[in-house]
Amino acid sequence: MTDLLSTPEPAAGLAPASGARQVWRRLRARKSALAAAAVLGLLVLLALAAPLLAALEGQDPNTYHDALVDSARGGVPLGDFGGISAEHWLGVEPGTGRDMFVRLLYGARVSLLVALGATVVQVLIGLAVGLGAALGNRFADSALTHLTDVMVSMPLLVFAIAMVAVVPADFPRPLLLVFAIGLLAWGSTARLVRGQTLSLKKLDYVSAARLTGGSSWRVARRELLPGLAAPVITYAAILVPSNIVIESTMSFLGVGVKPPTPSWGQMLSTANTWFRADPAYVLLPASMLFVTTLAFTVLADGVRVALDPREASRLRVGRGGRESRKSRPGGTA
Amino acid sequence: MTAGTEPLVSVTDLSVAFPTGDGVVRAVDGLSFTLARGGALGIVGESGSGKSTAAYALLGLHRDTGAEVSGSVTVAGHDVLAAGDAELRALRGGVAAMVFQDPLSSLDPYQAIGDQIAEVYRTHRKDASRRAARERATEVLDRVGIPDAARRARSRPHEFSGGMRQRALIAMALACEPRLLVADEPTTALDVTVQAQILDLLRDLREETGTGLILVTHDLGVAAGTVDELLVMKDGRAVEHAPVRTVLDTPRETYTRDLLAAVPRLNVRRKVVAKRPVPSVEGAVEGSAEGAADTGVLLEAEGLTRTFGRGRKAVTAVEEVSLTVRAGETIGVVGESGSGKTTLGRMLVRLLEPTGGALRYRGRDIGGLKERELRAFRSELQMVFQDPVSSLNPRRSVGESIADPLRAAGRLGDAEIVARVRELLERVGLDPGAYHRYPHEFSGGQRQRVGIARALAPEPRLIVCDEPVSALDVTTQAQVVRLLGEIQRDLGVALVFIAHDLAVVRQVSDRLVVMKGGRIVEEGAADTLYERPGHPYTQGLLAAVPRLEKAEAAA
Amino acid sequence: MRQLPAISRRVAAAAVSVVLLGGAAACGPEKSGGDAKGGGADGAAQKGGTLTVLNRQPQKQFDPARLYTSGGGNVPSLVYRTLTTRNRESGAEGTKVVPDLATDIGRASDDAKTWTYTLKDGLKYEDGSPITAADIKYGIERSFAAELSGGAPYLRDWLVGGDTYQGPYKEKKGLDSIETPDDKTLVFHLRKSEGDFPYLATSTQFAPVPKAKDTGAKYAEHPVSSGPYKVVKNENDGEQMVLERNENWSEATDKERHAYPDRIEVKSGLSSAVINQRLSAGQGADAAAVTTDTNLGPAELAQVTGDKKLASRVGTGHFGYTNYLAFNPKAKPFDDPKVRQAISYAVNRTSVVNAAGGSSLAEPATTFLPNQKSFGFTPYDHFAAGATGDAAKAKELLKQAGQENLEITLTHSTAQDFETSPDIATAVQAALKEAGIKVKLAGLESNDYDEKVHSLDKQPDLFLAHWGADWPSGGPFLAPIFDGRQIVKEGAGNFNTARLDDSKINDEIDEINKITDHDAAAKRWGALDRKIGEQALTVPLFHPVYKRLYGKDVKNVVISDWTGVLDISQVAVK
Amino acid sequence: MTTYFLRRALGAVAVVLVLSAVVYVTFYVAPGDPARLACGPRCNTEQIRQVREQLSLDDPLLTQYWHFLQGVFTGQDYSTGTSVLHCDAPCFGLSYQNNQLVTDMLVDRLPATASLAVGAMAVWLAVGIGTGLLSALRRGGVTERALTWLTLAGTATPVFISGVALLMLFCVYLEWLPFPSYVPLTQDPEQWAWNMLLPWLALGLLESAKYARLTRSSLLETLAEDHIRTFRAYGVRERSLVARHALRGALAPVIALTAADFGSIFGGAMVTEVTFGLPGIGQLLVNATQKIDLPVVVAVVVITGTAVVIANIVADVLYAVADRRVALR
Repeated sequence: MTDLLSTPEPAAGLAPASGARQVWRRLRARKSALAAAAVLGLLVLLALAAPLLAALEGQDPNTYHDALVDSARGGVPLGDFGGISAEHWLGVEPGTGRDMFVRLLYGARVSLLVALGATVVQVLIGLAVGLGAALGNRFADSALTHLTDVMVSMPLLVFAIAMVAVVPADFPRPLLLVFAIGLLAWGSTARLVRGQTLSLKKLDYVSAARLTGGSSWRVARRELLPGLAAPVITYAAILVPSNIVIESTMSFLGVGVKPPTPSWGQMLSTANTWFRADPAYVLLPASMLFVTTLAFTVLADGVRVALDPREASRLRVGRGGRESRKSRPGGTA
Repeated sequence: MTAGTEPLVSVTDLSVAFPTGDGVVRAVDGLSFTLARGGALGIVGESGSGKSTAAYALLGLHRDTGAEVSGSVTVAGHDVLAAGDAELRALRGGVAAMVFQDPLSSLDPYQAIGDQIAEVYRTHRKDASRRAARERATEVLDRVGIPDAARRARSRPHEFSGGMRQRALIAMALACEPRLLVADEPTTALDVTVQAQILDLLRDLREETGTGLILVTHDLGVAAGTVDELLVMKDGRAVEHAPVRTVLDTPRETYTRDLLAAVPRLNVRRKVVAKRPVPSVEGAVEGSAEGAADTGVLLEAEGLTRTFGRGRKAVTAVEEVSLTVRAGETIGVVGESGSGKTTLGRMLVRLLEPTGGALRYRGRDIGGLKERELRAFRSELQMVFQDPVSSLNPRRSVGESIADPLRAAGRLGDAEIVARVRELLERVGLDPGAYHRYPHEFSGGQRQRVGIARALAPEPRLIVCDEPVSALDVTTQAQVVRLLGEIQRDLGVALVFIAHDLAVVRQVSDRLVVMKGGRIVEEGAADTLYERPGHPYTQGLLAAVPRLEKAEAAA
Repeated sequence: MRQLPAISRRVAAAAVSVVLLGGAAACGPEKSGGDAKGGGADGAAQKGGTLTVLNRQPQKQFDPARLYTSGGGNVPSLVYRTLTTRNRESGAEGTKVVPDLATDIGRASDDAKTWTYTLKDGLKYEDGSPITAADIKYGIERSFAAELSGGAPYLRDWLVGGDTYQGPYKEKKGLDSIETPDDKTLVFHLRKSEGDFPYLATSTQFAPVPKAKDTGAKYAEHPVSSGPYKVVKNENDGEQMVLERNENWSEATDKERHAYPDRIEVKSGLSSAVINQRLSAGQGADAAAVTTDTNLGPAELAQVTGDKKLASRVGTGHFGYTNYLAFNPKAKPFDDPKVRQAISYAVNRTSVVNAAGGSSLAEPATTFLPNQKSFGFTPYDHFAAGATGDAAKAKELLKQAGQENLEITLTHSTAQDFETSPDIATAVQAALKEAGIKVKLAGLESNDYDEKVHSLDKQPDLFLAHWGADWPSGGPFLAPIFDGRQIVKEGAGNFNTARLDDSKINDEIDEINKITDHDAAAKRWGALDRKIGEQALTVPLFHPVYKRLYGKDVKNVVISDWTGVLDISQVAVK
Repeated sequence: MTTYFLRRALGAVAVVLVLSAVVYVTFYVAPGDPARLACGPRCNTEQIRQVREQLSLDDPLLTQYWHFLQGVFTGQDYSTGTSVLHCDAPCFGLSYQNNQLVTDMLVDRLPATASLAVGAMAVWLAVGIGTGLLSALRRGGVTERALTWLTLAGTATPVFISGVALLMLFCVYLEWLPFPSYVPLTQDPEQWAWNMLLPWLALGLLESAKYARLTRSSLLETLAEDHIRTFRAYGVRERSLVARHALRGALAPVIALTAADFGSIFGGAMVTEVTFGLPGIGQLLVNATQKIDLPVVVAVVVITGTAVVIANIVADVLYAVADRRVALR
């Protein structure tokens, strides 16, 4: 029993914590991740509190202010920086004079919902297909892999347009966008999951779990999914902003949210001609999108690290400990 | 040590500390030693003793890693700790060269072996042409015994066998004619026969080139025949430093004696302990033949075959293997890498589906059952895996991993499961409070114990242990083997013990099976087989086991 | 109506372009600056140089049979001469019809049911062979072939036998209602009186096609030029075209086309933003560039008006066009005239105009007819809502109708075209909200929108609509919308969305069609429009105005009220 | 090896068949009448019926699809009115809109799209791998930060915004570049590159963040591998350590992703093409979708699908070549 005694007793002072709490503890230790989470929390809060804040400003997202725009000059807002004033904190929209502050907030609701919702759909389908391909038999693998190829090959926007055209007009549009993007753009996630699963599957602990006599689903859920979490979360962090970009492109092509509903994508899609005449109109939604992207990326990095219990003590494990080297699958020897 | 000349290596009061989240870990603590020109020193100790850390310090490999290094290290006149980057680079490989443990991962998988050696050569001989470098690579490959070296220099590492890769690594070390070779566990990942060849090679090279050698190993048996002096390390300190014979014959420290005792020996018969009554195999599985229960046959393989791949590329890993495991007995399966023993083990617990033959568990053929149908049997057939790292899910606490089979069975409540897991932890010699800790917090030996606890959890009738100790150092090996023996005795569970090392298996097995090329070449009662091996292959295996006695004789 | 501009608009919409088409009405002092001949760079126009045309829409169709153009189009008109053509003058003068291949604009007889044309002397194709009356007849006949569909419906509807004729490939015999007694004379026999026939004769179907050179569906690849330029390159589906001088074009017989540049390069498939930025930057070849299908958008207008130099390079154009709200007066609640009137009162045209790009790009409309004399514009405002709507009056009318909590659905297209687009719909929605009307918006993908609003059975009860003229006359503007005999019951070809079938109105339309004096007819069209307006079957919203930017080396800028775009047959770059 | 390619080719055919079938069904179900759109804005019911008959749109879906397959595999003949037009296999039919051979239209437009894809790929590889390298090796430097932010901003900005921003910056304010106007490579390579530069940047930056992250994580992983330690212990300089030993392994997953993205760009770059007015198949697809020009849409989707599948195969082969331990299966 010498080897037991010789191991330094790590973190002796810490009470045993459940998995989730441990992850949270590790996450808390990363300042950048916390800051990112705070930013995202604030965004969500702002989106949720949009009606309150609108009331505070005294504006609503759909009221036209014809007097605030210069009709003879294409409807450019009167005043500086897109018409910023005490009544309109971030100015007004060109052409209509609608309040930018409130529209950005309401836009956040739609954009975050669509981006997160679509990401969830993509990840769920990606997981299901990727796991199915990696764990199923030859036939299932080849069928699902080809299905994935088909999905990746589909020009997303064309089919999104077709889908939006086919679905009845009274179906809630943000939800439709969630499904259109989610159901069409999961190919790369599925590929990622399949690849990761194939390499995880080779590990002995998965074999050990099979020997417990639990169902395949149980094995996948308990042994594979936690291992997939890190790469999938990292990837999802890129999916979120790219889904907002897709949403905006769909607005650009006329199949985005229904007017008068604002979304960041909708605002961007009408903004690209206003670069010179009203730069604020472009910069506001663009910077919201940038901040969101940055926050998701940083947070995902943090979560990825926090999910891995080894990360906390990576330094101590160091490089080339005798045992750790054996982990690599043995090649063709 | 030859008086009057400056020693090749001189280490004084060396300390290496790694700052971690929980404080500073002192891996090496006040170590001092010297090595004369052309001398050979073995640094031995179990894992965590700081022996590799000390070896790395000789080449200044801790620089820029965050480690705190103090003391002084002088190699062939170079002050390693004070040397500038350029001087240090010149030292590495040029003056002192390192031979690493795992030859597969230590070579660049994408490049031809000859090119890699040539690159090292050109790093130190700036004026050498590419052509000259390639010639040198061929030359050293030839020297280390790679047949047809000029052609094989163009091969990539995965095209080499394990032994050839290790030779290639040694060739790389020789490329620039260094004055010191530092070999870090150079034979641990190899089969015994190959290990013997590599050790012979190191010996020959020393004699021929006069290079100094520092051999880092956990196995006194490996060091015994290869070095002149032994330095025994424990917890970062030297506990004993003396000529090899002195250490082997008259070890001063208990620790050294423990290390010596742990070296697996072939000449130790298995202690026959009064076995507990073997649990009867009542309640036989539905549809099983009545007779099977009476004979005590638990698992029966008949003409078991497994082929991977299809068509021309098909490889048959196991061919026509027949084997019977009775309740409560231990069968050792021995063979070198590629002999198909792991594949066989995995088929026995049905992690792999046989492509031919029959596998009967308590009379019922389970060879072709689907995953769903197998579930009923899963808990009765368990496995302990070779790799202590990949066999535990790094993201789940060890308690949860052990509890897994219990939860899957769903018979026990939460509190009962926790109690049972604590009991199991205790049974395998771990702190019951370790429930909530994660695998990375454990040493390799401890992780293997966790793996054993997990296998025990569902109260199986058979456990297949697939090289459970081959990744562990000798002391730990001995402990784990002892534990398995105890468990087998106490619980009456049947064991199939797979190993590449005959010495290890000897201590636990009732019967022995020797495999080669996917087939069984010899089979018999353990003692008979060890004392009167019939097949030349078995004889070869036995001969290759390093012996402390041999070293004594040689010295 | 609907010619090229209308088509391109729709297309642009759904897709992609950034679209800067604005809408709107002839602004008051319309003959300003850029409108007049000689706008642009100083100095007299001279021959030579290369003109670059930067466009959004590629010239996908180039077969004269398949083109649907107003007055012969822009690029096509450089290659195809027609019996008559539009007068190449700026402003209202440009709405007149003038002779092209023919010696006059046509001689009517038999109550304008028979029209006779005589060809000028010395007309030649690009290969030097003479143009004959038979070639013009053959060109018209081709347009009846199913393979070459796409042209305007008038030939089918007007020519005797046109409704059943299937084109020269299936019926070798040809169309009897076009007579060619000799090489120089053409006589057209119509089913009913059509005083506007000379306008129809400006379309490319009236261009000559030598039968021997006809390659059917592939003719567009190598059309035989009768105009000042011939096609030397036509790539990527009409995206890249190069025209060079047709040496056999006889300038003496063509008073309308100037053909100053030696070479014309058409580059299309560009986005509006890029086109306008390139025109304003004017680097290299872009200095001698114009566009024939792209307007300045609101954002660009805001930018251009801040820059005097740029502002001097903007021409203003008008084109007979009205954007309006269309009702189905047969469906509840719009069967109640009070509801339709209430909505007419509630509409805030200032918001709508702003949504359409502001007062420089759209002018509020209270009449269905465009505000141009050639259409017979007669001002009226039956439901005077002022600049920003009269919510009180609207509420009162709704109360009378017992519809105080009115909830309605407004259908629009999702095209970003400043016409039937979401922006306009939301402006209407916001205004009606003031009057207590709750409006739900239903946006349809543009094909879906087009098909639904033009199918009687699927037509929404309230939707954003637009209408433009195939030529500057009241007939093609009013008849398809309000002539009860033009209600199309099957398919998606109905434009009389109000389902108006009033025999008095139908008779008046017939009467006016007999008049060959355009001014006299225009007066009667104006009066008819005013009368129909009383029924509040539509709510006119705005007439678009076009602001066209052109390169700094461009001279002799002509923008007629017929097309509203810069006429490239007049432009000089030297 | 032959079996491998044969099997992959069969898989590719299956994928493309499914894709084309999906397109047929989608467009069959979607609203809009292609005959009406093909006929012109003011066709009457009878004319539309004639066009529909001419385009065989009245045939059952399966028949139409069968004819499409026939065309692809054996070619097809079409009447132009005056003569017969033969369309060799693979024939994707005639465009509903202008009776052009779809194959010709595609051939005309492939160069622009291919140019865009190749250049954008170069940009995202250069920027992405560069950023990834810097952030793995020299974390915290000014260049590293700037590049990381640039790639993130690129990911967060739709091309119709970033494209116009680039045009504004380089063509209007700085006047360093001409407004992009596609010049074929074969005509003038220098002009081709100058004109494509902005589209490459706009599209490349959209993708580069993904590559930066992948490169970084992959490189860090490789640098932690044992063979790197070996060469470090033999005095090899860090620079050549990375260049000769780490990069190759680290870039294997990057290659795989590149190939996949390269394939999907063929159908996915429509916004870039529209923004910059490039005569590529993305633009063709946009127009065809609006006009329900089924033969063109199917053809583009088939081309895209083929490109994706081929790119996948290339990726797998490259992966296997890069890492000989991986067997093709």
